[in-house]
Amino acid sequence: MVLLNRDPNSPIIWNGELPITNRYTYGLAGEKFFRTLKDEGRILGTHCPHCERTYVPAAIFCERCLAKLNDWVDVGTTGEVNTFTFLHVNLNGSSLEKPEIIAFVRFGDGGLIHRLGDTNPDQVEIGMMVQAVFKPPSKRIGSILDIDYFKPV
Amino acid sequence: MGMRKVAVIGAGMTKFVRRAQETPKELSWEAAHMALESCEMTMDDIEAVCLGTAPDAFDGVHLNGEYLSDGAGAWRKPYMRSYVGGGTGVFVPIQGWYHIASGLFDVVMVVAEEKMSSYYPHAQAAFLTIFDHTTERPLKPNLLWIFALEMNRYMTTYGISKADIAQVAVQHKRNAADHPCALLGDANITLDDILNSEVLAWPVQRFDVSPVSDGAVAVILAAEHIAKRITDKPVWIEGVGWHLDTAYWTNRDLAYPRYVEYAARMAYDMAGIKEPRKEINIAEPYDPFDYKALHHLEGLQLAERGKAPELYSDGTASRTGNMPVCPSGGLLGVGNPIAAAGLMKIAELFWQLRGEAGARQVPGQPRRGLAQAWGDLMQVGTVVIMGR
Amino acid sequence: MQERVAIVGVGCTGFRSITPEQSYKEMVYEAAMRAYTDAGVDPRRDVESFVTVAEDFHEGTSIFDEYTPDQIGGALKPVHTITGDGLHGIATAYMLIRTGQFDIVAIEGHSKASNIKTLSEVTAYAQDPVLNRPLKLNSHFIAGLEMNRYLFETGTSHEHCAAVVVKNRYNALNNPFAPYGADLTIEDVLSGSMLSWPLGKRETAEHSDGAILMVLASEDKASYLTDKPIWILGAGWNNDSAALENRDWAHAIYAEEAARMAYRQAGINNPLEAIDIAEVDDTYAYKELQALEALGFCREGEAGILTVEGFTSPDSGLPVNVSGGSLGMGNLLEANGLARAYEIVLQLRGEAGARQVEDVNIGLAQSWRGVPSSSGAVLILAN
Amino acid sequence: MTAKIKEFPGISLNEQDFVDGKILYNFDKLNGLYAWDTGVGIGSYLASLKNGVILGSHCNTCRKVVVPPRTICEWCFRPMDEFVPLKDTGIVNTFSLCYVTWDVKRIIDPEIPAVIDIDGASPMHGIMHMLGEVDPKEVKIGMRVQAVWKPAKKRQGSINDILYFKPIKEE
Repeated sequence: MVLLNRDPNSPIIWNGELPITNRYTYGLAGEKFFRTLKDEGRILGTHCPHCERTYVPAAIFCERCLAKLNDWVDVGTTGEVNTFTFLHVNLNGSSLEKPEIIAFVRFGDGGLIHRLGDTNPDQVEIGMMVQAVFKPPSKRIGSILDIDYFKPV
Repeated sequence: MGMRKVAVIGAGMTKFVRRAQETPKELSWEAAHMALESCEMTMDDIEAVCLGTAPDAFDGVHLNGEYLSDGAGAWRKPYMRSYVGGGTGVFVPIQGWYHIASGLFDVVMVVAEEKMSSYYPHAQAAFLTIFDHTTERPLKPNLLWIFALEMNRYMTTYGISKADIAQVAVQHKRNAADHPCALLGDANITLDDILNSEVLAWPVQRFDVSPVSDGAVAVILAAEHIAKRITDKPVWIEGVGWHLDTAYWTNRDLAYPRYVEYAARMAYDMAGIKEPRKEINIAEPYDPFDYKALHHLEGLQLAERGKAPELYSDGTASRTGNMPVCPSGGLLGVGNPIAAAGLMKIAELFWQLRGEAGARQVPGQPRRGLAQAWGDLMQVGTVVIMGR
Repeated sequence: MQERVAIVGVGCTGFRSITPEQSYKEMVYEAAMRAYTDAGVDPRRDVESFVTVAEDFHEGTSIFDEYTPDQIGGALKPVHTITGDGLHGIATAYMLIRTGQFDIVAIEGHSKASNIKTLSEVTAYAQDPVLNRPLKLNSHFIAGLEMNRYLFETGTSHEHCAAVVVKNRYNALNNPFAPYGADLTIEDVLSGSMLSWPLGKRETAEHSDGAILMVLASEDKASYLTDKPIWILGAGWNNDSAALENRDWAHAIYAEEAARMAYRQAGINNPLEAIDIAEVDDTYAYKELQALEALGFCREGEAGILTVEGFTSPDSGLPVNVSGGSLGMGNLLEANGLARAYEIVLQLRGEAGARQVEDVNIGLAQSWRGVPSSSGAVLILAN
Repeated sequence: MTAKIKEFPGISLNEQDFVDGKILYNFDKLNGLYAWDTGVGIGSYLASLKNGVILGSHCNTCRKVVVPPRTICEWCFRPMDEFVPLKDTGIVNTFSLCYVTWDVKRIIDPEIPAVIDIDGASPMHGIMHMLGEVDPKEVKIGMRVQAVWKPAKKRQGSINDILYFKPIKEE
């Protein structure tokens, strides 16, 4: 579509990057959710009385009606595997030596995405109950990784 | 068939702060929630949502529009995010306008959010990535360069002094002292404070620049039949305009923003405005740097080329003048969370035209106002004209 | 207000896994010239507004909208960018024309996926930075979770999903624009390596480079410009929960809601009866089945069976992804929906060559924004 | 409305709040690597820079010579007609004296970014680059400058093959 000829010595590509580095605050709900996870080993949700839904992890607003949520509830540390997958690739796309078991564990009307452990792939099924295995309190930093993994009950 | 009329019927905003604790979703929600409450509506009334946020680099999330959607109230609703760089804040109400003017929707929520502090350590460094990856980024340019280069060209072309320009920063920061959300309001700031501030990238000095900020703003737009039912003081969107110039910014004259002129002419045509200097009662031109307000007033045809400083020196631009400029306090005073800052100007006009701007209220029951934003590589103008 | 809007010109570069001979600007220009020639318009004189779809991190540039105007003829004109799929872009152009303020609007989308060296890491940066990203998981896990729950709730089998791959890649052999045509068996598909069980690598669309531009016009202008206008009967778009923790893993709610909106505009009550041909999202094979159910073409759990029975093959009950879909043409990032709509336009014009389906009057295009989004759009077109 | 509203939302933090552990936060860094195809226009531009030449392109319809070169004229939307080697001299269109680097580090001796209108290109057509070998106080808009190139062996086909532009001493 063009009339010009490319200089035969043209470099084909130009290499570069997007130098993006971020610091994320946990926010109004995240602050309390992760403090409680870290200090007390408890998982919190918030309840919207209007929409009759319990958000886990706790949110400060209801995504349906945008009401502010003040009603905090402890949802325990045991939940149901809603769905799971065996992930065979790394973050960078390379193959994992051993696939990881990743599950969505149902709590309230929400749940947590996490790894499953202390089990083998043949035993995992939708509907099984799993329990959060926490890191020792001294190793917790206020992160989703304060839960090491979930294991079958 | 004529064009459908669209009104602003509610508005909300967060404080503009240097570092917010809220996540970007939570900031969006706070503004959206407040906008809903301001007109006593619920999410059931909202038919679609438009979101504005500038680069994903700030919030630090790829597909940031998707990430922000729940905070903006987009759950199971038609939802789109638009962007035109720094012009986004005044573009996103235009996006809301065409949603309604198309006849597809009657009530639309418009949210703009920016959390610049998530880019760490320095939000300014994100601007490296707006330059051409092959021909410019290897020179390690920064944001200050483009403003400094444009400011110098503008000053030299028209013989404008630093003192002429510093009046803008003084007036806007003083105005912002009356804004409850402002980050840098200062009722006592003087011309010398501006002129003696640290030189960053000559001719740009520290106080010529608006602060990096976090914040969100939301407005609710409605079609005529809904607007009249909800409020007896709807503020109509009378005209909209936007133009994007070529990306080859080193191939055009930086002294005059013709893309702003084109955008303004588009909006004036739609609003039926023939003599903008007489018909615009309040102007909220985009002022991330003080000279930009002048540059834009000229592009908007509200001042002759090179003569905008006179509006400030003769008092026309003051809050009690004939055409108050940035009575909100602008980006220089209220803060500059990019997309949110532009939408703040729309919220300001909404409050001013309804006579609800409190200590910032412009006297004389203004009838019509204009908000404008600018962005990209000195390239885009977005204009909204609002009237009672 | 203008009620009726038509697509009056389309242009496409074709798709390849790499395009080292041209920059993204040169690639987009090629699509633009084809579209403007097809529509018989001069963009500098006739096109009144321009819409582009793009994402910063896919381009490697912040506020990428800066670089959009020159190669589409939009310099110093009303141009803006939507961070959506191409179908969101078409819906935007549709709205702009309906306001009555513009008569001719262009919409552009492209992919230079081959230029992103770390695409999977870029994609992972779309996950929630606090809740999900610390787990450091490849984003395909989201598709794995979704597929597993979809199979579980609907009784769809892995073979059903593989049948989608077989069909679409075979269809692609008839499409000169599609680089991934192949004659495979279900066993071939299932014997590939796993990505995120039950999702296999061969059920996932490879990426391609390419650009598409379309020209839309109001009714008056459309009838003046072309004798083959393709009318927009309906456009719908929608978002489900952004948070992974709040969404329905088995169902494509965004597609259901978007379809509801589009069908309402088009006055369609029975989609299977009304629609003659469909191009739907198949960036993962199971997505095609999930979409067909969400779009109301069949009941839950039936899409896989219909696929195996050949109901969605060309010249059958409802031809789906005759173009080859994303499995055959490649995943085009923001341009996926434009590729779906492009095929529908060709089919409705009777210009689809070897793969032309007979007697088509109404077609549907559907798209999804990819993991981790829950955002999609639907477009209904008629000749 | 703002007059009626007393409380606006938004919680402001100090940098010290992070240091003191008063709030929770985490970090992340994008591994975003790209290999952008240079194409006909920019590929040829880079190849020319390696040979010590600034390349432009010419549009017969608009009768313009632009730089950097592109294959399409954005004003008439026709293909550009030919590449044109330009001089490596030009005029300072505008400049700044910048005391801050791109990642916000203070520096004592300013960087001097400028737009330089290149000789041989149409008026007001230039490129962004740096000025050097000049007293910052002496820099003026309208000043004539010339490119200072890296030694031929060290050039890589990059805009950085020009080290900077320096003033042309008037004889």
